[in-house]
Amino acid sequence: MKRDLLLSYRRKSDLVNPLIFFLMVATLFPLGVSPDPTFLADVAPGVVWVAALLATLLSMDSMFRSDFEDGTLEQILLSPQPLYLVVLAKVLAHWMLTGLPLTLLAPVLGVMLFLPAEGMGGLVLSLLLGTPTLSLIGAIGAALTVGLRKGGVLISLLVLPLYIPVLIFGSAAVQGAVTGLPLGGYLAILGAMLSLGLVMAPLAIGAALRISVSG
Amino acid sequence: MKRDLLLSYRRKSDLVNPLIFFLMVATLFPLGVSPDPTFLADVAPGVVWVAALLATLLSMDSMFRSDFEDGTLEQILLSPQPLYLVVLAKVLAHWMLTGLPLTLLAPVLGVMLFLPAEGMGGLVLSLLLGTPTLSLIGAIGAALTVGLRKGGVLISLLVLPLYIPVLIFGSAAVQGAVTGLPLGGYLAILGAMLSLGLVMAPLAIGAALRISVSG
Amino acid sequence: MSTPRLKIDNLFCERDERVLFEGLCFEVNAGEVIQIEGQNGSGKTTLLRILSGLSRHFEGDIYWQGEHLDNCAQAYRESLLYFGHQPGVKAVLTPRENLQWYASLHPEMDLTKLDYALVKVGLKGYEDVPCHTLSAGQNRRVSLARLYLSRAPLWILDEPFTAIDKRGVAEKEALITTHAQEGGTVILTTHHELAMGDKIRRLNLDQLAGTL
Amino acid sequence: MSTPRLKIDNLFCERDERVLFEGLCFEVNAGEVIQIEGQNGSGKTTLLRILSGLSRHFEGDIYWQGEHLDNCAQAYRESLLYFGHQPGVKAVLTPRENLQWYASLHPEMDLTKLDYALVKVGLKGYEDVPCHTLSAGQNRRVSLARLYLSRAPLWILDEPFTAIDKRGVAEKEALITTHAQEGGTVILTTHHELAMGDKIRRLNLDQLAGTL
Amino acid sequence: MADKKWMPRWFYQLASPRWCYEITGKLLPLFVIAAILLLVTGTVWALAFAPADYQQGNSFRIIYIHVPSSILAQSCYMLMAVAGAIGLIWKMKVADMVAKCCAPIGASIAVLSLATGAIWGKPTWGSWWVWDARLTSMLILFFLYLGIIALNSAIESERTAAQSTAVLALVGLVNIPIIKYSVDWWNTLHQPATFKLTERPAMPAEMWVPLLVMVIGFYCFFAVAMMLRLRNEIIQRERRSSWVRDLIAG
Amino acid sequence: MSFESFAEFIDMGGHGLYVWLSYAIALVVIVINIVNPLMHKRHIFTEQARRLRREKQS
Ligand code: HEM
Ligand SMILES: Nc1ncnc2c1ncn2[C@@H]1O[C@H](COP(=O)(O)OP(=O)(O)OP(=O)(O)O)[C@@H](O)[C@H]1O
Ligand SMILES: Nc1ncnc2c1ncn2[C@@H]1O[C@H](COP(=O)(O)OP(=O)(O)OP(=O)(O)O)[C@@H](O)[C@H]1O
Ligand SMILES: [Mg+2]
Ligand SMILES: [Mg+2]
Repeated sequence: MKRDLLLSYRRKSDLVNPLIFFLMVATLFPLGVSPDPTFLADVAPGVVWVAALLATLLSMDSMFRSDFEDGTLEQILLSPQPLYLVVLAKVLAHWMLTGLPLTLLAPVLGVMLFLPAEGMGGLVLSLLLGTPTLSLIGAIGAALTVGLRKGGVLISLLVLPLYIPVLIFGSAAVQGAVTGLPLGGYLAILGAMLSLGLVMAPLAIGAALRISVSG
Repeated sequence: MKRDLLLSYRRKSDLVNPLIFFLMVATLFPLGVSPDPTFLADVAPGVVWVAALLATLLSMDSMFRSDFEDGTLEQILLSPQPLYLVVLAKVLAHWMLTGLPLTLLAPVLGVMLFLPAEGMGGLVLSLLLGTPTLSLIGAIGAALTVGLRKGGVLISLLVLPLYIPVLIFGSAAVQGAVTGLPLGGYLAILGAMLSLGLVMAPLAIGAALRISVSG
Repeated sequence: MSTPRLKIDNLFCERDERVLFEGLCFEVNAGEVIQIEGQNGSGKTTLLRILSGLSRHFEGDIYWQGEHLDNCAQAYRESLLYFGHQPGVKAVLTPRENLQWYASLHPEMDLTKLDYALVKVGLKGYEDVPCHTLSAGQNRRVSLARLYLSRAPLWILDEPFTAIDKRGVAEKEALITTHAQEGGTVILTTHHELAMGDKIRRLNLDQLAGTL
Repeated sequence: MSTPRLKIDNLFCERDERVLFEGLCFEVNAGEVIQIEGQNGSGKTTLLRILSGLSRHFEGDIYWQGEHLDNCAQAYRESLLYFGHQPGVKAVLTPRENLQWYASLHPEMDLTKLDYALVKVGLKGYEDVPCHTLSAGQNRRVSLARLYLSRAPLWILDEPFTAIDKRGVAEKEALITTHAQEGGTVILTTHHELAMGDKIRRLNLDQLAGTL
Repeated sequence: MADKKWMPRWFYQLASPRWCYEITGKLLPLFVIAAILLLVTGTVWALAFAPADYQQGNSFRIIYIHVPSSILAQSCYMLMAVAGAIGLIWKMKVADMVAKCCAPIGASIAVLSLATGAIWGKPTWGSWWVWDARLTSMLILFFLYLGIIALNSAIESERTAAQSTAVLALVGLVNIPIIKYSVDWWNTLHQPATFKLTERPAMPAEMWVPLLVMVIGFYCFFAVAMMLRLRNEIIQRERRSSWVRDLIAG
Repeated sequence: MSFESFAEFIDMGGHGLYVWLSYAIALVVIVINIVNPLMHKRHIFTEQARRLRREKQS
């Protein structure tokens, strides 16, 4: 089941786009703010995390929209497969196409923004735990707005408040890693958010989808 | 003609969404990076400009997509009205719904990020000249990708490189205003980019739309 | 059988203060084909979406083989094939991939007949081109190929013949007749003149909604 | 007239290495109705999009009243009404607003008849609800209302009767006949059986493409 | 193709993929030889014989890669835009193909320019990367190449892809003068131009002559890479014409 | 000749790593740009030859 969804999604080859967006957002900062290396090293954890968050957010809107418009979403809701699993598979596929490559690319960004080498581990770990949570939360927003004719920006409105805790702990973890503090606590919180999300979010997404389609 | 388009677009009431996105990006920054006022005052010009840029970018994808999907784009291309004007009107409408309110809201953001009062004038002026250019450039990207089944993130890939100069001069203008340097030069460049965009971009948008629809 | 396949009891639906139907009661048995008739906007699609469980904007009760739909949602979905106004075809995937995807959602489906089904709907040679390069009718044919693969007894078809050419319509009509003869149930809407004549039961929504 | 309204000369079109038509030549005069026939995927939509100037995936020449289309694009667009697979109706706008929007693109249109047109297509009472709450057929009716408002001599209609109920089809057929009698030209495709009988000229793409 | 009789004959011929395939077949060996000769002499000269810079020492020798690649990356972009425009206006197939072939080559050359610049920056400025105007505009050029490649691969129909990328390339053309004049408009870390049409170079001849050799060598290399790709592209698109069939069969 | 010995040539006055790295990257870029189209050409020819054969059969 999961493999099917993944397979079908692979074809979209959207893979590389969020990545390049991620890279670009990160380059916007030194350009717009200040190119001074010590300054950049200071803000790097936050900037990378904000960029990751925005990249996820941007890719979120299209998650269910095309399914809604061409009627495949109806078919998903009418299938005898448990909706929980189908939704989870869809979110997982989304994460593998955005969050995961983003995490893998993050060290490159770190170098570009002069992030000290000690921070790299924390950066990758925190993103690894944080980005799936972002995908899960984002999918709730996407499911809620899919039936509306506007979407697009509305979704960020719904989702961003929920993203903020992830952002705070994620960037705190990286900053901790840079200054040599123990990361365990932050990562544990990120992990807890992820597991909570894994259990609850698919339920919310499923319910939201049913409501949106029934409207 | 223009009024008609504006009218029809007003109904979408998308008005408030890019605004709130704009606000949120700006609040993410102190959260993700550092809430220290002097630090924030330093980065404020850049952050506000990056936020404005991303808000525009986010709203760009939907500019022609729904028109393409429901067939109104075909009707526009088949209308005897000069395409140049129709496209210009559409971009103008887009700007009035995103760029303009964004510009008006920017001082609030400035205050939130402790931007010194001297910078406010420069901020508003630079956004006033810069955001229409962003809309014009973005519309080129939107027109090029409208026929594709992916869009979404591809558009940022195409458009961001062209946004970078606007960003650089825009935030430089604000920084100049903060430090009390004369703004004239920066604003002149922003104005020049805008007029170049006003003349050339509608041509490119029109050509891109014809190509996309014919594909 | 004494309990009907599908029993609709006292269905009421209004949209935007327009009553579409009220006190609608009917039963459908195995082997029956029911055509919902009515002019544009009379509520055919709304009714079919309610019956399929997609829409919940209604009052009244629906029973599937004697059980209330709320209590047997899972079993009902297993025995249902729904074909809506939007055909549910992904434009970036090929016809073959689209059907495989659908089959992964419906494990009881017979995938070995996939190629046969694609030939049957006239898409031979188009199995592996992305659907957005297909014509309007070909896209709907991709979705109709599901009819050849499905083992679900209940088919709910909303204007299945839209954009299909005459030969295609005749073939699909034959398929529907066969399905009914084998004990299946079909509820469909169409504005085409069906050649099945009297083998079909008609239900006119116009009279119910008083739009005529 | 000695010069035909529309002259198609040696048209060639291939998509994905499939030749759809080749050496296609025909002329259309004022007062004529031409129905393009062919099975699904035979190239009807492609041909109509080429004729309307939307698609440029072709080789060959098209002349409008004796002039090459490249040289009189503006005049051609003024005299053309195109109705495609997508009806060109904005879901967030109301039927009235949709038509007003269309009229703003076509300044020669007669807006005083707007209410009359909406009544004619059976949308009385729905003038001011957003189109996404309308049924499939009602949405297409909104777009068809343009036929009552337009003064363009050339109509290109791609399956105008999709999702329209029987009474609607009959009315639209009558409208098309009237338009032709008044000196207009209609090029259309449809899989419906038209009642106009012999007043219509048919052009079958299947034979051209060799798909039959 | 109805009323274009005013165009010179070679323009017509150039528009014929077959003629283009044959002529590049003849030109290719010439350019291969020229490229090898120039690049080898240039490299040996640059690495072993040119004098070291009195300020930068031997790291200066990077210039012999850096400057040719920087210049070439921009020229390649301009060629792409011009070819794209020709393809748009005159619907010339070969121009579309040239434009398409430019993008990957140009992107790789831009990478080379960026990489050598970054490597050079480490010993001279003390950091791999600074956000200066020329560096940034060069990075934008690279991003533009990436955007064009992405757009091209996202569109299935060859004609549509060619036209769309042509529009994008033309729009991106505004970046070229920015790269060129960024060093004059803003006072930056980066060196101003070495070669100007109006003046003699400020460097001693032993330094700039090998540079010139390398620049010309890079152009010849570009011609080779271009022709190789173009010939592939021609075969790919003309695969159903009889002459390509014969070519492949025989 | 601006170098006395081969070792000095390799060292490049302490900047050896940078200089040689640059030239190596240049070489890689050049080679890629030559090899890639050549391999692609082989691919196209075999592909098209197979297609021709298939067409002849049917
Ligand atoms: C990643 C960093 C760099 C980039 C992207 C870059 C880019 C460029 C570009 C675009 C040119 C213009 C060629 C032309 O159009 O004439 C150029 C030329 C040049 N660069 Fe760099 N450069 C970088 C770093 C450096 C460094 C570190 C140095 C030496 C300190 C340097 C020295 C030169 C010199 C001497 C020229 C020749 C000037 C001319 O002829 O115009 N560059 N570079
Ligand atoms: N964008 C495209 N790219 C490649 N092939 C296409 C494209 N659009 C259409 N085709 C092909 O052209 C053929 C004709 O399509 P067209 O839409 O004209 O058919 P049609 O006659 O209108 O069919 P229908 O009755 O189903 O509407 C189809 O076989 C289709 O595969
Ligand atoms: N989301 C909605 N909100 C409000 N009203 C709706 C909504 N969807 C449908 N309606 C109304 O319900 C009525 C019935 O619509 P429905 O789509 O069921 O018609 P239909 O019989 O299928 O027509 P058609 O033959 O055109 O497909 C219409 O008058 C429409 O205005
Ligand atoms: Mg309906
Ligand atoms: Mg069609």
